[in-house]
Amino acid sequence: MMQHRYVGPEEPVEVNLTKQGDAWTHDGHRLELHGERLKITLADGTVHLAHAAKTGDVWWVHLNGHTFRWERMEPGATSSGHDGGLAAPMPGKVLEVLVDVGQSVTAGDALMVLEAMKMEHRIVATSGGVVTAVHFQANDQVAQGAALLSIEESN
Amino acid sequence: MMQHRYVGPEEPVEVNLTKQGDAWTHDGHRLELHGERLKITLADGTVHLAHAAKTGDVWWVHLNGHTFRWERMEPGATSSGHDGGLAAPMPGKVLEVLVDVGQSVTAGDALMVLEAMKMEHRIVATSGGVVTAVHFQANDQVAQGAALLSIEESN
Amino acid sequence: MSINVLVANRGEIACRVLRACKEAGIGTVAVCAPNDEGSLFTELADRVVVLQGDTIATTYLDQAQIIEAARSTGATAVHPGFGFLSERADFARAVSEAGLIWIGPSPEAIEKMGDKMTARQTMRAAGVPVIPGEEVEETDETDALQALREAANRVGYPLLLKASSGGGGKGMRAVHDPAEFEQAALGARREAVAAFGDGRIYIERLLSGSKHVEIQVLADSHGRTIHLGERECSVQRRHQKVFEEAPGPTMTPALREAMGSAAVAAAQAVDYVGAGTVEFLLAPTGEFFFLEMNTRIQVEHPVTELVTGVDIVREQLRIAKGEPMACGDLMIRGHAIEVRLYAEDAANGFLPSIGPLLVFRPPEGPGLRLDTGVREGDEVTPNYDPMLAKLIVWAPSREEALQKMRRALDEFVVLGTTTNIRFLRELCDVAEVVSGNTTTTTIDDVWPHGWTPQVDETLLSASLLAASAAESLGLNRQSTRGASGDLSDGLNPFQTISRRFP
Amino acid sequence: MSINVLVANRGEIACRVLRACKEAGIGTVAVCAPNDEGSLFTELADRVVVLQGDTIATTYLDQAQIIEAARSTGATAVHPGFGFLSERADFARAVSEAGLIWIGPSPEAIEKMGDKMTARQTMRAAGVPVIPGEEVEETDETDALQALREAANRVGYPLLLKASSGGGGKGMRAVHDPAEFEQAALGARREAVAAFGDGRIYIERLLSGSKHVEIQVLADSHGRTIHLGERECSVQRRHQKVFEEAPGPTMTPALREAMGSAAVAAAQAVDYVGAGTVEFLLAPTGEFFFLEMNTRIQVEHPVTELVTGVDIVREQLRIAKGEPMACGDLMIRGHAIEVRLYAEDAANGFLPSIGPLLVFRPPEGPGLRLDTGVREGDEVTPNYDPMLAKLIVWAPSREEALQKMRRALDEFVVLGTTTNIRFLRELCDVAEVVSGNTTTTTIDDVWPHGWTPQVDETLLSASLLAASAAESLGLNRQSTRGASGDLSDGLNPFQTISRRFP
Repeated sequence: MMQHRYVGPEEPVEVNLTKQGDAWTHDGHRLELHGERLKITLADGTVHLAHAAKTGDVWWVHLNGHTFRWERMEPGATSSGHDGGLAAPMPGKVLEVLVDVGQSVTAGDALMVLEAMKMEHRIVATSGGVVTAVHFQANDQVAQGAALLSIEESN
Repeated sequence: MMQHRYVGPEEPVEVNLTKQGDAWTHDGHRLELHGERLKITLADGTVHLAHAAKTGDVWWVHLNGHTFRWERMEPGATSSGHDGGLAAPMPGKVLEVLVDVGQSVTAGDALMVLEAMKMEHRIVATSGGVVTAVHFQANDQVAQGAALLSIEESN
Repeated sequence: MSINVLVANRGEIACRVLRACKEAGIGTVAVCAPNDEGSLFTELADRVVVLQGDTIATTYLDQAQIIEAARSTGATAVHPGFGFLSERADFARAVSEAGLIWIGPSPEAIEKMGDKMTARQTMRAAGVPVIPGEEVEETDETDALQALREAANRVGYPLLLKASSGGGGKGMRAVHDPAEFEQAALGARREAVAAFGDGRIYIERLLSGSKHVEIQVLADSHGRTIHLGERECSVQRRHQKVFEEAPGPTMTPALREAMGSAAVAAAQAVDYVGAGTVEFLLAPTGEFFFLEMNTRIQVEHPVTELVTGVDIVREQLRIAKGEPMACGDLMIRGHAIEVRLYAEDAANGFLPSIGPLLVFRPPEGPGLRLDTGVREGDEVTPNYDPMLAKLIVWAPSREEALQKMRRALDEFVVLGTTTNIRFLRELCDVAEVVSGNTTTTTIDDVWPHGWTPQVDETLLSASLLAASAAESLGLNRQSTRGASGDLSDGLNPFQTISRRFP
Repeated sequence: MSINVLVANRGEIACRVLRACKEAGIGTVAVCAPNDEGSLFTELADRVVVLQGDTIATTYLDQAQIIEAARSTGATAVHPGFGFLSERADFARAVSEAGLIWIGPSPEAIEKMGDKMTARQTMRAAGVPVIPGEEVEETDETDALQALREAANRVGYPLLLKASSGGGGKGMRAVHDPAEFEQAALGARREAVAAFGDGRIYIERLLSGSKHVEIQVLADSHGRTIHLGERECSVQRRHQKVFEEAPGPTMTPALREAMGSAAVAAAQAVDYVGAGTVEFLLAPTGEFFFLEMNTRIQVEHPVTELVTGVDIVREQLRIAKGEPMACGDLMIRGHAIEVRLYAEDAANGFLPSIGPLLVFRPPEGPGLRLDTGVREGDEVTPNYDPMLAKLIVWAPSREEALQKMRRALDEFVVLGTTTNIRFLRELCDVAEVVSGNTTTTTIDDVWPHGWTPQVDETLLSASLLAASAAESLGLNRQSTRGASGDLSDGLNPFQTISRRFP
């Protein structure tokens, strides 16, 4: 049995994979290799062909019209990226900073306006807290993933 | 300068390849790598993108709507397959043998009838000569490439 | 009524039918021979049943196994595609007797049309003109040969020998001289026995300079029988169509009306239900003669779909469910051309070829349709018909359709297996094709000694640069699909072949 | 007259135009920014000129460089596609002054329609109904804000702020409450200045519950101006169309005639020549109002091509050569739907996404058309518009077209970059879309709090099996195209992002 661990859209999830002959099983589903595709027999007996591809630590899976994205974690590692830092979703330019250090914000407050891909994007607080740092000012270029602001959450 | 040697539809040909920086040249044409494709500037200045793929010793090349097939020979090797033996073009079944050992044939004479891919195919002499061996009889299964008959050419 | 369809076929037509079912919300079952496991069509079905057997006879032609597959999977209808069991009245009957819906005409209609001799007699009775010729009913080979030779003398040379159960050029021989007669008749009988289990041969006068024009018909169980206009399929190699178009380039509205009416009369004469095609020979005089009726969907149905806007397979499904056809009055728009891509060496007597599809990159852009059952990485094997794909274009005018076809064929890249792509491309520049004045002998007339590609020496030399540079660059590209270990050796059909097959 | 066409654009529309030229036997030149070298469209041109510059302004918007590229390559005509310089009258004028043919309407027509305020005034004069609203001409920001606020109070809330030089949703804001006005007006002006160098804003009453219906027009230099019927493009996210169809699901012949006549009148009012689109808002009352005229080919032109059988780009080429249009009378058949595939996170406020196209497998089968400028192995970068492809289907009926679109979207596999495929697929099941009763606010009405995918827990769990088994099997599939070393690291835009953007 092999353990795999992922960060998905919600909480980290663990997968306990079992191998039986040429097949792999998990949660009642069964997988066999089918050329370059993955043949999956769901717990309900229906058969689907999946596509999977990996880039960096992320597995992308297409199954029955749905696409899933799973970031792999080394077993034992903790979830990343939940430190209250707000990162740039893509390279772009800061158009406007809407908050100051020390300011209290509530979830949904606009914090910054970025321009990327010829569109404006608002960076919005996902939880209430106090702004502890603003790392860029208007007209700064930001790299993708750059931490834009820090917020200390008020729970 | 690198020498390459090929068997094509006609006589064996030799290619003397020259490398200049990232480009390769031959016969006034120039080639550069362009992703997975090959960007070729012909001697007349026009630019085309070629596809190339290799299976076994054979290179397949698609260029400007034309497909070429070149069997690579190790430098110094001699041409293969011109020994007067007639080989099965694909797996199939011998339906009929139309000649006997010792019989004289002229170019164009039908020698054997094969069934493959649900069609009948006639094996025809490419040059005049005397049949020196018939390796199969009616209803025999033949593998692709199997020598069907031997003919001693009468030049 | 809701149905579940088992498709008793493989390759591109299975893909075509399975996709149509999926769009219609109809559940599907594919059957496949063991050597077809993993083929594209098996991926498009809800369920797959692997038929046990290692020949066509014990798989795609095994009626009992297929009917059992339907029963075990809960399929309620069987679509036969074309070829295989599609024109076997006994299979249609067995399907119906098993309580399943047969997506096609009644066994009686198949019988009356499937036996070409009976069909000629039925058509004569229905007032549909047939080609001058004779049917010969003897089954003993010696008697048959004698009777055929006598009939041949009455019909006169040149003539065509045709298998009464034939189709697709199999069991067919053109005979120009009485001296060739016996060998031709024996070959035709042998091929017919092998392909159809029926060696009966009939004789037609060879009407040279004629066009092959066929009419698509549709009939539902509510009494409506219509035609969807013509397809011209004159351009044939070895009696097999390679270039098909709609509308016919020399067709007139009056002739379409006359041929359409004859086709509808032919269908009604056998109480036809479903999709079918009535094939005619159109003589230079403007006279047309019944050739045969194909009681199934045809390879070239897409050209009719593109110019009429009717989805013929969807209509087959509606008709099978007992619904009326959805299509309205005939409305022909623009021009469609189909070419058949074969794995074959057109420069070598159209000899079928095999090998891996190392690269398979169809052209792209508006107005193109590709019906195929293969994808890059697949193998072309000698087990089945060597047709790889049908490339179909539509454009507002015939001239634009030909332009589009030329562009598309130039961009179609297939490496690893010899194909007829370049032959098809040159065909698009042949004067008769450009003008539309094609006949069933156009290919033989244009290339009486066989086709040889017009090779541009500059490209030839540049291709050697490409091969050599790719070798030196280490781009020994192998397909990454399938069992890639198999691709690098053992599958090259050409290694020891250095001569031409006529 | 023979022409050589330079395509002053990139991506899928460049591919569309280049292929049309190739089919017409017209020589082609592509221009590309350095970061587009090797893009699909550059492979379809006879010649490629790399523009020197590292921003859009210094490449695709650099008029002098593009005109010099035409001159140096012997191009005699310029096709601008859409976006970029396509609606820049000064560019059209510069092209003509350089002795080149501009494939589009005259600079004067572009000016009259391109400035939305002038267009409204021109249309009012020509008797074409316009949306109630006001134009504000001030350019000083403070004055403009003051004038806009006063005009807003006269027009009434809710209202729309629109950039006079705008398009594609840029510089547009809906304002429902006076309190939001100032921030919206400033944002709209800023976006408009950034995108078009022109911050002027006008105000229209927000007609809620309306449909966006547009009429395709074509006019040649022989005095013929026609319309090709309507497209309905009501389904929009962030004022950008994502789902377009023809004919309009609720259209009547009488309304088509009325709107078509208005569109032709609009075109004639500016002596229009070429292909253009007159956009209308169709109110629930059946009244329609001029929105704007796009003086160029449109993203959604394929749906019109599929139902009318007219090749709009080929007609553009004919018109540019001074020939009459080839198309005949309007003949609408069947139903076509287009969806726009974006690299965006539909569950996250449609935030654009980037990344490698590790897998890019479009669906196959009859009735599908894909217009795209990318292929597997390409990168989606933040440099350009995130539209990856347009998937277009045609079927005899609207119901069948929707069925085909569902099947096609289910089979479309894109891995490596987040796309809106699943959003589009769910859209096909939305009651308003199924019935055709869509309006410009349908997406906001159906998903007032933003779209979240309906995730099937079984599939979610099975996808974890797939990822884990693939990992254990060592199937760390990387694209083999391009600089594959770049794909494995550094390009994942999501690594540190675990929160949602509204």
